[in-house]
Amino acid sequence: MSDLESFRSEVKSWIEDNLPASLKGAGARALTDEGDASIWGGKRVKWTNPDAKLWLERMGAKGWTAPTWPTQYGGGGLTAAEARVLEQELGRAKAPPALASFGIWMLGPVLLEYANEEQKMEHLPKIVRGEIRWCQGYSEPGAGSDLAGLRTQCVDEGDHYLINGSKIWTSYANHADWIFCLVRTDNTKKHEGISFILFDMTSPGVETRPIKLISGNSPFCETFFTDVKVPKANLVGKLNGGWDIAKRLLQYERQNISSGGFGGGGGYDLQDAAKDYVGLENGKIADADLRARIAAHKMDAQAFALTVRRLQEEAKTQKGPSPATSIIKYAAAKLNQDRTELLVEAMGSQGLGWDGEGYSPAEIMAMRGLLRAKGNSIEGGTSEVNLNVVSKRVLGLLDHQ
Amino acid sequence: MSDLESFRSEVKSWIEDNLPASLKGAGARALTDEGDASIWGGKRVKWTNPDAKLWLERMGAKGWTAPTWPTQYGGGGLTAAEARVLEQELGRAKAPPALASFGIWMLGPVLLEYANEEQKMEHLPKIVRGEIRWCQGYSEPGAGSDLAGLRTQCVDEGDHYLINGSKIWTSYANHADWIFCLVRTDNTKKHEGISFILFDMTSPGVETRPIKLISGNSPFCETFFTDVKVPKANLVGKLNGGWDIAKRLLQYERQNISSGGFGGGGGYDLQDAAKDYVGLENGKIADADLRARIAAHKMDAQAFALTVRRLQEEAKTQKGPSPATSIIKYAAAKLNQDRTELLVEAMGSQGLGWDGEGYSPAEIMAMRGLLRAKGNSIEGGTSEVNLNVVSKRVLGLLDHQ
Amino acid sequence: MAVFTEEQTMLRDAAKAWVAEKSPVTTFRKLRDGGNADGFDRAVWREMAQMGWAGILVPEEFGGTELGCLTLGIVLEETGRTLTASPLLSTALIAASALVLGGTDAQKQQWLPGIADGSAVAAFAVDEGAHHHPEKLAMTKALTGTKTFVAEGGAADLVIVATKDGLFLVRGDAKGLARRRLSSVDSRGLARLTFDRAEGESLSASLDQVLDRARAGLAAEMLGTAAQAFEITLDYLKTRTQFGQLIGTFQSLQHRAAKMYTELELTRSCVEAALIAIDKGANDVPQLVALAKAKASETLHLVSNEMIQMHGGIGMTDAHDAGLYLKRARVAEAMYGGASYHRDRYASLMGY
Amino acid sequence: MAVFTEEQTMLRDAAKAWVAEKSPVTTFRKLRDGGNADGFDRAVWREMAQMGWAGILVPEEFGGTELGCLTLGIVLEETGRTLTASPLLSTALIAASALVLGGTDAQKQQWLPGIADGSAVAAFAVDEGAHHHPEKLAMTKALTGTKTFVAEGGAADLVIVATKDGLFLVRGDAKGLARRRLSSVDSRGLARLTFDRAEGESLSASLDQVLDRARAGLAAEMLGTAAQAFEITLDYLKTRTQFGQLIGTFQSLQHRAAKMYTELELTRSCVEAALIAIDKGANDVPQLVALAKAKASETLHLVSNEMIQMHGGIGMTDAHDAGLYLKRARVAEAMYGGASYHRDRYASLMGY
Repeated sequence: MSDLESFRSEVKSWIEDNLPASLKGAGARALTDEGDASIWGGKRVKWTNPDAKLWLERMGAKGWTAPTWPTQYGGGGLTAAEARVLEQELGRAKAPPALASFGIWMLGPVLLEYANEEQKMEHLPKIVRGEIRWCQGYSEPGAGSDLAGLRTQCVDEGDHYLINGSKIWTSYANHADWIFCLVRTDNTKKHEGISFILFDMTSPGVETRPIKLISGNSPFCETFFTDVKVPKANLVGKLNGGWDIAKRLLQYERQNISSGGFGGGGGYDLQDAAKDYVGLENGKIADADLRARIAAHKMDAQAFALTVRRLQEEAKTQKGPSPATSIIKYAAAKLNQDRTELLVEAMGSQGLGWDGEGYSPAEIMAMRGLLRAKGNSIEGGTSEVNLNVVSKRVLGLLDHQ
Repeated sequence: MSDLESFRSEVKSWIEDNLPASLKGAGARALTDEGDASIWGGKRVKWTNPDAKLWLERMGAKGWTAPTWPTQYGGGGLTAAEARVLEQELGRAKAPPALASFGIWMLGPVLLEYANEEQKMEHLPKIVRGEIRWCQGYSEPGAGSDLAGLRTQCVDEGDHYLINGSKIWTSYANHADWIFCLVRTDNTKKHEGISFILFDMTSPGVETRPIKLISGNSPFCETFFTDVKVPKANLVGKLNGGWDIAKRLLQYERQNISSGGFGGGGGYDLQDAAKDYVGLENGKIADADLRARIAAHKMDAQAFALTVRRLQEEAKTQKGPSPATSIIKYAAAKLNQDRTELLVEAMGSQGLGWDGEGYSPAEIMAMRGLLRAKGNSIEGGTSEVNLNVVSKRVLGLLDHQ
Repeated sequence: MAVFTEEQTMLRDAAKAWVAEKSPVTTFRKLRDGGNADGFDRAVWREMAQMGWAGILVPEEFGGTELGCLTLGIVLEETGRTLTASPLLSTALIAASALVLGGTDAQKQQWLPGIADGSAVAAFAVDEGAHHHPEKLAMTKALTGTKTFVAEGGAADLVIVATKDGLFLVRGDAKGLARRRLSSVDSRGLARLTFDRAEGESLSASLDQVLDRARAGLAAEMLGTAAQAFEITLDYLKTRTQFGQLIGTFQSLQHRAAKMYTELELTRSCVEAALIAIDKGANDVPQLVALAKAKASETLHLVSNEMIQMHGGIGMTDAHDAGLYLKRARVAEAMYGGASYHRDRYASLMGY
Repeated sequence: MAVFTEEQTMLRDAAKAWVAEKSPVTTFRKLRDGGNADGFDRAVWREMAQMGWAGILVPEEFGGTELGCLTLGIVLEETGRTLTASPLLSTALIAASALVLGGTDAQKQQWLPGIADGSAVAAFAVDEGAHHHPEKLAMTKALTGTKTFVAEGGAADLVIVATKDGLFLVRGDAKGLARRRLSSVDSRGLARLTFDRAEGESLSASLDQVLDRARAGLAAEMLGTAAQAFEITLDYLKTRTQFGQLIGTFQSLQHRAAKMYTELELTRSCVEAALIAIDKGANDVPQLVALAKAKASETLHLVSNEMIQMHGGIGMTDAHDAGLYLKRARVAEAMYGGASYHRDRYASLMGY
């Protein structure tokens, strides 16, 4: 038996022994805005299911919430091949994810690359175990696509930094324990005046205000900093060297979005919805025009899935995410928007409900999903910025002079 | 009886008396590349049909080839309302056009606006009577969309100008008698260094070379000028004041394209082709996907026709073409491309012929039409330039800094 | 726009002024947030009636001005711009048309004066399932069954009901009629009506004729909604700065804006042509209406999506108006048949 | 691209080098202008066979290498880049597949060595009308009727004929077979074949299986054609100046280029997945092939149109290569079913 196969049987029996019975076959619940919040962990987590807590503790102790991170930082220390085996076996057991975490998806990889040893030892193990929930302080009211236009001031006060300013679109800032944040440490330069810093969201002077979206949910906040004191040891990388870290982290963000794609809109499959609401004629969806557009969309979706898989296989020989992930982010957003629009169209007037009587939960979810999906081509870099990145970094076209 | 109605009966009986019998009901033959060349008139015209010659002579003598031009320049001197009556009655009689002419469509209107009295007296009457065939010397190999980047030199030699350079995309330059031409008279400025000049294509130093297009036709030429002597009286408007005339003329060109739309691809109607080649099932085109796209195209075409008519009605109170003609040029090009693509798709493999046995003339025309139509979004201002014009001149958006 | 008469121009200017003063989008937002059960404000509707708009199709003898559908379309376009929630379409256009085209003298006498003065609100009940299929209705003159997606169905004093046996007029308080309000995404007054041998009177107007007027009127409203969404977005392109530039200077956004403008111009031509054809009683009304409703649906779809995208994050917030336009767009697109339905209808009308 | 074996990488590099040296687009242009009746050059085809490409699907015992469809797809992509006119698809892929999948030992012995060494050219005759409808063939085992749109049909030494009674093998010089060359827009060797009780032998391979291989192979060739058309265009964007700027600095062109790149990447995934599935004998071959052919058709359509538009006037001239790519694109899009056909097929395969 190869090492990998022996690892596989080890994993199998570990899952068998450690996955709480109540979670067996629970499947990968969608990590949507509507999902169970406890999956995000953190200090303020309210466990709705004690078995979910147990599952996180056990996975965290093995380091398998971050399978490829080094063991000295609490990670699983697995090779890419072993991590894939782990993923396969968790999938086979239909185990629910133990943890959803911006710490694992975004912050951890850049800490591994840019942080000093003390910072890694301090933060990475807690991320792995889901003890600290992180949020991302990037966008500001005047700095969206032009992220480097940010203005949040971080002033050196000798023994600490003092931070003043505000962020917007901070995901779940009202539930987060810590923030990784871009701040301005030099007002005379643009990109070279930005630093990357970590701090505690319970620090005096931090306030959050949830933003209500058109979909009715509030996954994002406005976040205000007034004279927030931050220890100087919390700066990651070089002073004024934060932009490189920021870009790197954005790549991980896009890669993360890409590999999962966008969800939302409920679990109703488009072709099933069309069959149920429009009906079949001679085995074909009765509205031929809609049928052709559903087929075109489904084909695009399959082409997208094949591409994600192909890029992942090709990336194995490379290090880190490639600029091609920008096309994936762009395509994923468009696909999800197309899908949710078609789902609502297939449902006809039943897809146009907001709430209350007369509409099923799946119908309400479809419309909410459509509305939420409009943000997919804005958050984490707009589609326009993605296309700019592709045309410049991948295709080598130059800036307009 | 109103004046207009008495004019109408006058027109009716004139047509009855003067339209040669062989041309009655001949209809508005399409003025395509493939059309009868004699319709363009000029010194070198070879009349294939003596009645067509007669028809031009009679229409020209009345000035009705240019109905609204003043009578002192040979025009018809009609009001807009009278001109419309004339058009209606010619249409009712299915009279063929007497003359196709860049002189009437493009040059004449700007001569009326910018030329001096001698120039008007010299050129306009000959245009009306179809005695001189004109071509347009605008684009150059390095100056297409950026027309103002043109380099053809026009140097003041005291008693005459000397012209050196070359033009491209000169429509039918190899058949034209005279050219209206943009030349550079000041190398230190861009737009303000351009002049508008007229000269005889038989002048020593003028050479033309037809350009073969992908459709197999050669409606355009490369045109070369080597030490061409031009009388100084041939300059229209001010020295270095040609750019305003050029822009004005381009508006007339786009308006002309717009009102007629683009043709080509033969007279096979799309829905008839689909019925013939794809067939009907329960009264619907059997390929439901193609049917939906044909319907969408036909609807766009009707929307376009309604818009052309609406803008014409609205324009009656205005003077000259409005910037909105740019959307018309853009939309007309796209429509013709969509139409010819759908026509070829409807014909299936029979639409993929180049020539020879196995394909009908209509099938060959469909493919040639598709190929030719690709130029519609390039000639007379690219679609990109049209969209730039709309966004800046109509929508008020600014240039990128 | 079409060349208007002086009267039409004055009416448009009056509508513009009224809408700006009395019914900006903030008014609709308040209505939504206040949870108004009718989906519109009866006091506002009476004010609109006082402007003369409710009686634009009503003959003078019944208190109206009989100015025609193009004129009413001009007002619908203006109210559509600010998402004004009112029974203008359902009552002043649809019900008035049904009565004028097919009502007995007694029916006209009973209902038209109330329509013209704003005291009577009407609804039009057509769809029986999730999709618009007026050619496959199940309900008969027995007036038993369910109608859904009925605009102003909860508040209506009279309901024009489409059945396979023709149109019927049913009082809002008729025996055998039960109504349930729906909370739709556009926060307008939609309802589901259940009929159980309801009392009703036959109307001799044809369903197709009334339906085509409904579609053309809705298309006019949608044209206004799309035009305003575009103008708001264009303003944003001229004021929002990123990368040290007004975002409206970015060529890709410029070209997308120019394409939207083109679509809006094309749509305007179709909507006005349909309304003019209705007023003239032309033969090609069905074809022009299919064109107008399909084009209006496609254009509003495009513009409402671009409005969000070009506004970026701020457009995703409930506090911004973009979401309100998007939500109204999707409902209006589907009502009386979406673009897909009308493409199919157009092709069938043209014989292929 | 997919993660290739070392052998596949070497083959791709060899194909790239050969194509650059021996078969640039100028070679195709010369062939076209020379009026070659076959639509390809037999000497060139023998050279390609000497490179081992004609035998990629042929078992070693018959002179081939049996490397599989993905490998052959790699070569087709490279030859597709420069519009290389050859019977590689019709012979090395389609006919070899038909024989390997359904030939008797005698048939294999008779034809496969000749296919592998380039001495035998084959054609695949399917369509009977203007549109691709292999599910509605009229021709029976009596081998009487007409086949059109047959690539290499004029020059073929053997013809694989699709009938409602299965596949047949007919010699090019068989009694009862008449051939007429067609002058198609892509200047390739298309022909119309008329059968009058022609002599032929049955082949036991299934039409669907052979057809799916033909489609996947053609999709690979189209991917190469589209990729090259895109690269030529991208180069032009980087060198052509207007308004004192490289035109590739204009954002609207940048975004369109980025979208084309995205479509090319998506198409590559589909084409490779289809070829890999064929080599594995996977269950989802029909679905993946429909996807690959539809995507390749759509992407090549888009890129060939953008190639002309982004080149401006020069791209409209016969002297430029853009027209050659456009013309080949339209023929390849339609062959073995266009995007519309394969969308319908995909939906049917998925049960809706």
